[in-house]
Amino acid sequence: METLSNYIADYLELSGLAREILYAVLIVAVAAGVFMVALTISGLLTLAERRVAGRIQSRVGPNRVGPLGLLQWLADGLKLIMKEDLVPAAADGPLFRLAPYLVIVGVFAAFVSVPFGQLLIAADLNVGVIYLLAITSLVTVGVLMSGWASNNKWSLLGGIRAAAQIVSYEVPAVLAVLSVVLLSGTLSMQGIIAAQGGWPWHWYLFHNPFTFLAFFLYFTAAVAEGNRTPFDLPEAESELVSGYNTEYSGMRFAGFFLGEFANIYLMSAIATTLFFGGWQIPGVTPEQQATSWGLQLVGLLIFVAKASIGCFVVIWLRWTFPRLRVDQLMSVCYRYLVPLSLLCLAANAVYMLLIPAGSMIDRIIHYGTAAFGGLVGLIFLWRVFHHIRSVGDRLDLNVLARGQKGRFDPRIQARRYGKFRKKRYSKETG
Amino acid sequence: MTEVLQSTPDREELILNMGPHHPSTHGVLRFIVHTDGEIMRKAVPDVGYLHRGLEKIAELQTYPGYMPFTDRINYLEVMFTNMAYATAVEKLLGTEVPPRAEVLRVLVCELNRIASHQITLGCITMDLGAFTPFVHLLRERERINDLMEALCGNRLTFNYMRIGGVSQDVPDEWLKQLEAFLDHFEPVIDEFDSLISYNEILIKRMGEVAVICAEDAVGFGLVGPNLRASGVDWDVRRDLPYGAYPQMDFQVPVGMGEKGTVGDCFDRFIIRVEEMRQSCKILRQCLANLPEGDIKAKVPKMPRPPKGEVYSCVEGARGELGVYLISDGTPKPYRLKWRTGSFAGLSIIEHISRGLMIADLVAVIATLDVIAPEMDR
Amino acid sequence: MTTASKEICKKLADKLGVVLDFREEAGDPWALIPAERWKQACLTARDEPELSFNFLRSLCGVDRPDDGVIEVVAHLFSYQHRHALVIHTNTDRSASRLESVSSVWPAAIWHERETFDLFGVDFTGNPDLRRILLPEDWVGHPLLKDYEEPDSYRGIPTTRPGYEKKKFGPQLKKPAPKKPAPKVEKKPEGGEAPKGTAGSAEQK
Amino acid sequence: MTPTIERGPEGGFAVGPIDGLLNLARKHSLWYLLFGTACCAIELMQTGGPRTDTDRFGMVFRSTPRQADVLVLAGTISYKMASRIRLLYDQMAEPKYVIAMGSCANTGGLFQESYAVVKGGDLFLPVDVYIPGCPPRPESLCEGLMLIQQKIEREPWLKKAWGKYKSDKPDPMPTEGCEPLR
Repeated sequence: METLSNYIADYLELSGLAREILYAVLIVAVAAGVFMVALTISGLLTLAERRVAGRIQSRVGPNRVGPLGLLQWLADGLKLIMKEDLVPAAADGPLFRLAPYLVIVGVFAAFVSVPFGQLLIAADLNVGVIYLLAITSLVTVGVLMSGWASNNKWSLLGGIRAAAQIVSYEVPAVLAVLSVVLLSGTLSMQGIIAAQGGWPWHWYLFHNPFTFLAFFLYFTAAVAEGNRTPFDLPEAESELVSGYNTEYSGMRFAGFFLGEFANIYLMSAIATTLFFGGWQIPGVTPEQQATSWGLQLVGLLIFVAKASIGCFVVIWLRWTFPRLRVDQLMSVCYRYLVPLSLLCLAANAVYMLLIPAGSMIDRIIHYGTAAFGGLVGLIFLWRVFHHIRSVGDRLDLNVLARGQKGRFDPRIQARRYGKFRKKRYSKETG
Repeated sequence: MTEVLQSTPDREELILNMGPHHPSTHGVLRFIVHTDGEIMRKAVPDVGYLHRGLEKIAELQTYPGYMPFTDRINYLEVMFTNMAYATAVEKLLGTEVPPRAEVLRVLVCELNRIASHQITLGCITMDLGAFTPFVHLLRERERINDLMEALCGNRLTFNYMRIGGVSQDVPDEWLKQLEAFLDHFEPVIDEFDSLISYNEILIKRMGEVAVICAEDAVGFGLVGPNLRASGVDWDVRRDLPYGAYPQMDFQVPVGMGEKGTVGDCFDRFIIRVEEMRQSCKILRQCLANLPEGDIKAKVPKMPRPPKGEVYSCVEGARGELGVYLISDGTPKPYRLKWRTGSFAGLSIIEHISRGLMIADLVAVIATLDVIAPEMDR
Repeated sequence: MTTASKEICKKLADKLGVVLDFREEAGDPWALIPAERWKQACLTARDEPELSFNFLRSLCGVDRPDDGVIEVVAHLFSYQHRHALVIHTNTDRSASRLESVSSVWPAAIWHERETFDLFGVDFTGNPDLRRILLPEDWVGHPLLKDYEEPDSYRGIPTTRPGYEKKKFGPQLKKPAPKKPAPKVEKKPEGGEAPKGTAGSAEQK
Repeated sequence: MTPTIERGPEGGFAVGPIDGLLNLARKHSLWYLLFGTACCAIELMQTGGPRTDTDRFGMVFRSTPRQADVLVLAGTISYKMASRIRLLYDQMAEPKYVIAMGSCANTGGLFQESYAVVKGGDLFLPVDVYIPGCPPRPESLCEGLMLIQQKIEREPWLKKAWGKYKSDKPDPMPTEGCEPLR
C-alpha cells in the first residue's frame, strides 16, 4: 500500500501534505473495497446456502429475483434495512446497538489480510495469522454482548454458549495453525502460501500425516467457531429460538447474518491459505506468476474456487448433521481436539528436527501422504456419487398423480440401502 | 438485565418460559423450565392453548353430526379418531360392519399411521438439529396426501368413516397407486435409516437420554410406541383385536435398548421407524385380501343408541385412543370423553425432567410425540 | 366381557367389604362405588394380585343435574390379566369433593386436574390441583350442563359480530341446583413465570 | 420483472420509481413466522416443503417474531392463546402483515358452538388476507402469500415510512392489546 501510494505521489509530484492526504484516501478506499468484497461474498453465500439447501432437500430454492435468483440477497438486504429498528424496552440500549457492529468489524476486518491473489491482498501483515486469530475474537465479544443486552433469557443462554464455545475451540484451531506456522517459519499469509507449491503434493495438507490431521482439526474447530451445524448451539433454532440474535430485527439482524456468512468464507480462505496452497498455480512458480496479469487472474480464480469448495462443504454439513449437546460439544473439544492438536504440533516439531527437508524420507512421506489423502478423497467422492445415483433426482413434482415413476429405481435402492433392514431383522429373529 | 436475575426466587435458579410459541413445542404447548444453567431442575408443562371444547360440542351434535369434529381431535391421525368414535357408536348400537369396510378402515388407518409417523420422525430429527430428513419425509407425505385426497377429497381432515362403515369405496386405480406408493416408500425407510437413524450424533443425543422405566410408563398411563419403547409388549391391535386386525400378520416392535437403555429416546425413535415398516406390511396384506361387498351397514339416519355407556379404543399412531361415550337414548350423546396418548405422555415430563439438559428436553418432547390438539381437545 | 366384569366386581366388593351397585345397560357394565370408599377401592384394585389394575385409562366427570350429582368415572385396565373395569362414584353437585387417587396412579394427577377444570370437582390430596386446559382467570366450569358463556373474554367478544349467539348445554329437564360460583384458588407457586422475565417472542 | 412505477397521489415522480424498487425488494423477501396453532400448521409445513416450495419466492420461516414479516394465523385460536398471539404480533417489527389461514382463523369455523375458541382472528388482530378452507391447501396459502406480495407492490412505502409505521387495517384492539400477561 505504501509503495503504491509513493508511486502515485511520485508520478503526480506531490508535496508532503498532499502525500499524506493521498495515503489516507487510499486507505479509506481500500477499506471500503474490502468491505464491499466481504459484503458481496457473504451475500452471495446466503444465496448459495439456500440454493444448496434446496437441492439437498429436493426443493428448488430461491429463483425468482434476478437470473437464478442471484439477486435474492439484495432483496433480503434491502428489506432488512427498511424494517423497523426495534430496541426492546427492557434491553440495554447502547450495548444492544453496538453488538452487531462488533461482529461485523471482527469478521470483515479479517478480510484485510486474506490473500486472494499474489498481489491482491489489502495488507500483507508480517503477523497475518496472529492478526486473523486476534481480530476474529471480536465476534465473541459481540455475540456475548448481544446475548446479555437483549434482556432475554434465550439470548443470554445463546450468548454464553457462544462465548464458551468460541473460546474453547480457539485453542485447537490455534494449535493446528501453529503446526503450519512451524513448518513455514513465517506468520505472513503470503509467506505461508509461497512456502507451498502448486501441485497437491506440495501443499501443507499433504506435507506429512500430522499436517493432514491438523487440517481436519482446524476445520472442525473453525466450523465450531463459526457456529455452524453440528456446532450451532448458540443459535440452536429448536432449543433457543434464535439464540443470541432472538431480539434483533432489521438491519442489526442483517449484521449478524452477514457476519456469520462472511465467517464461513473467512475460515475456508484461511484453510486454503494454510493447507491448500492458496493462489499457487500448478506448474507455475511464484516468480513467473508475478510477471503476468493473466496468471494473476488464474491465481485469483484458483483461490476463490478452493475457498468456495470449503464453503460448500460447510453448507453441506449444516444440512446433513444433527446438533451436538453442550456437554458433548465441550468434551469433543477438550478430550479429543486439544490433545490431538498438541500432538500434531509436537510431532511436526519432531518431524522438522529429525527429517531434513528435501531428503528421500521427506519426499516419501510427502508423496505417501498425498497418495493416502487422495485415496481417502476418492473413496469419499465415490460414496457420495453412489448415494446420489441410488437415490436419484427426487424433486417432488407430483410424480404419483401423473402416473409416472421417478427417475430412481426402487429395486436398486432397496439393494443399496437394505443393509440396515437386514441388520435389524436378523437381530429380531436372532 | 439485573432484573431478570433478581426475578427468580432462588438466585441459583433460572426460570425459562418455553412456548407456547417455540420452534420445538410443535404447536402450542408451554413449559416452565426451572434450570441451573443448562441443567434442568424441572420442567412444568402448561397445556390448554388449543382447548376447543370438543367434548362439550359433542353434547350439542347428533351422533353422525359429530363425525367431522373427530377429525380435529388429532389432525395427524384423523382416521384413528374417526374410527374410535365410529366403533364406540357401533358398539352402543350393536351394528355389524361389513368385512370390506373393516379392511378399508384398516387400510386407511395404517396409511394414516405412516403419515403421522413421518411428521413425528421428521420433527424429532429437526428438533435435534437435522433439518433435511424432515423435508424428505414431508416430500413422501405429500404422496400419502395425494392418495387420501383421491380417496376422500381432503388432504388432512378426511372425515372418511361413517357410523357403520366408510363413506367412499376405493376404485381399483387407487389400489394400484397405493401399491406403487408402497414400492416407492419401503426403500425410502431404509434410506431414512441410513441418512439419519444411525447417525452417530443422533445416537449420542438420544441414547441413554430420559429413560422411562416400564413401571413409570404404565403408572403414568403412557400408551402406544412410548409404552412399547419402555419394554412393555402391548399393542391394542394385537392384544385387544378389533376390526380386521385379527386377519393381519404383523410384528409389534418393542424397545430393545439398541443404543443404550430400554426406554430411552432412541428406542422411542427407532420403534416408530419400525412401525412404518410394519404398516407397509399390513397395507400389502390389505391390498392382497380386500373382500368384495358393501362398504356401509344399514344404520338409521338419526341413530338413537340405547341408554348406556361404552369405552372403545383403537391403537392410534400415539397409542391407545379411547372414546368414552354415554348415551341417554336421545339422538345426541350425553357425554363424550376422549382418552388420548399425548395427554398422558406429557404428564410424565415433569417427573423425568430433573437433571436433563435443555437440549434433552427438546428430544424428550419430540420423542414422546405429544401433539397439542390431542392433549387439549 | 360382562360376566368377567361381574366377577371382577365381586372380587373387589369382597375385598372392600361393601356391596357394590353393579349396573348393566347397553355397552359396558360398571360398578358404583360409594364416594367415601373411592380411594380405598382404587388402592385395592391396584394392589390385589387377582385384580392388579396398574393402568388408569381415564378418569373423567359426568354432570347429572337431574340427580344433583357429578359422577366421577374411572376406567381401569390390567396389563397382566388383560381385563378392564369401569367404576363410578357420585359426588354432590353443589359441593363436589372427592379424595384424590393421584397417589395410586400418578397418571391421575392430570386427569383429576382436567376434571377439576371442566367440572369443578375438588380432589383433596392432589398435589397440583389447578386449572389445566382453561386460562387461570376463567369463570365457571364449562362442561357442567348449566354453564353459560359470557359475552366477552379479555375484550374479545365471544360471538362474531353479525352472528347469532348459540346457547350452551342441552335443555335441562328441571332447574338444577345451582352450583355456587367457583373460587379458583390461586396457588403461590403456580408454575407461572414471574413478572419481569420480559424478553421477546413468548420466550418470556 | 420491471419495477412498478406508481404516479399516485402519494407517490409522485420522485418517489415512485424508488418506491417501486424498494417494494420489489420487500415483496421478494417475505419471511413468515414459524408458528401454527392447529391443523393448518401441518399444511403450513407442507407449504414450506418440497412440492410447494415457498423458498422460491424468497419466503422462508423465522422462528422469532422480531425477524418475521408475516404472521400466519394457522389454525384454531383459543382464548388462552389469543393474548399470546397478540403479543407475538406486537413484537414483530413493522411493516408486518397477517394472514388468517383457514376457516377457524377467519371466523371460528367449525367451532361456533365452542366456549373456548375465538370466532375469528380479526377480532384481535388486523388481518390482511383471509384464506378459506379447512385446512387450505398449500397452493391456497401460496396464493395468500402472493396476495400479500401484490399488496406490498401497491404500497407507497417511502412516504409512509417517513411518517410512521402503521398498518392500513384498523386494529381491533388499538390500545395495549390484550391484558398484560403474567
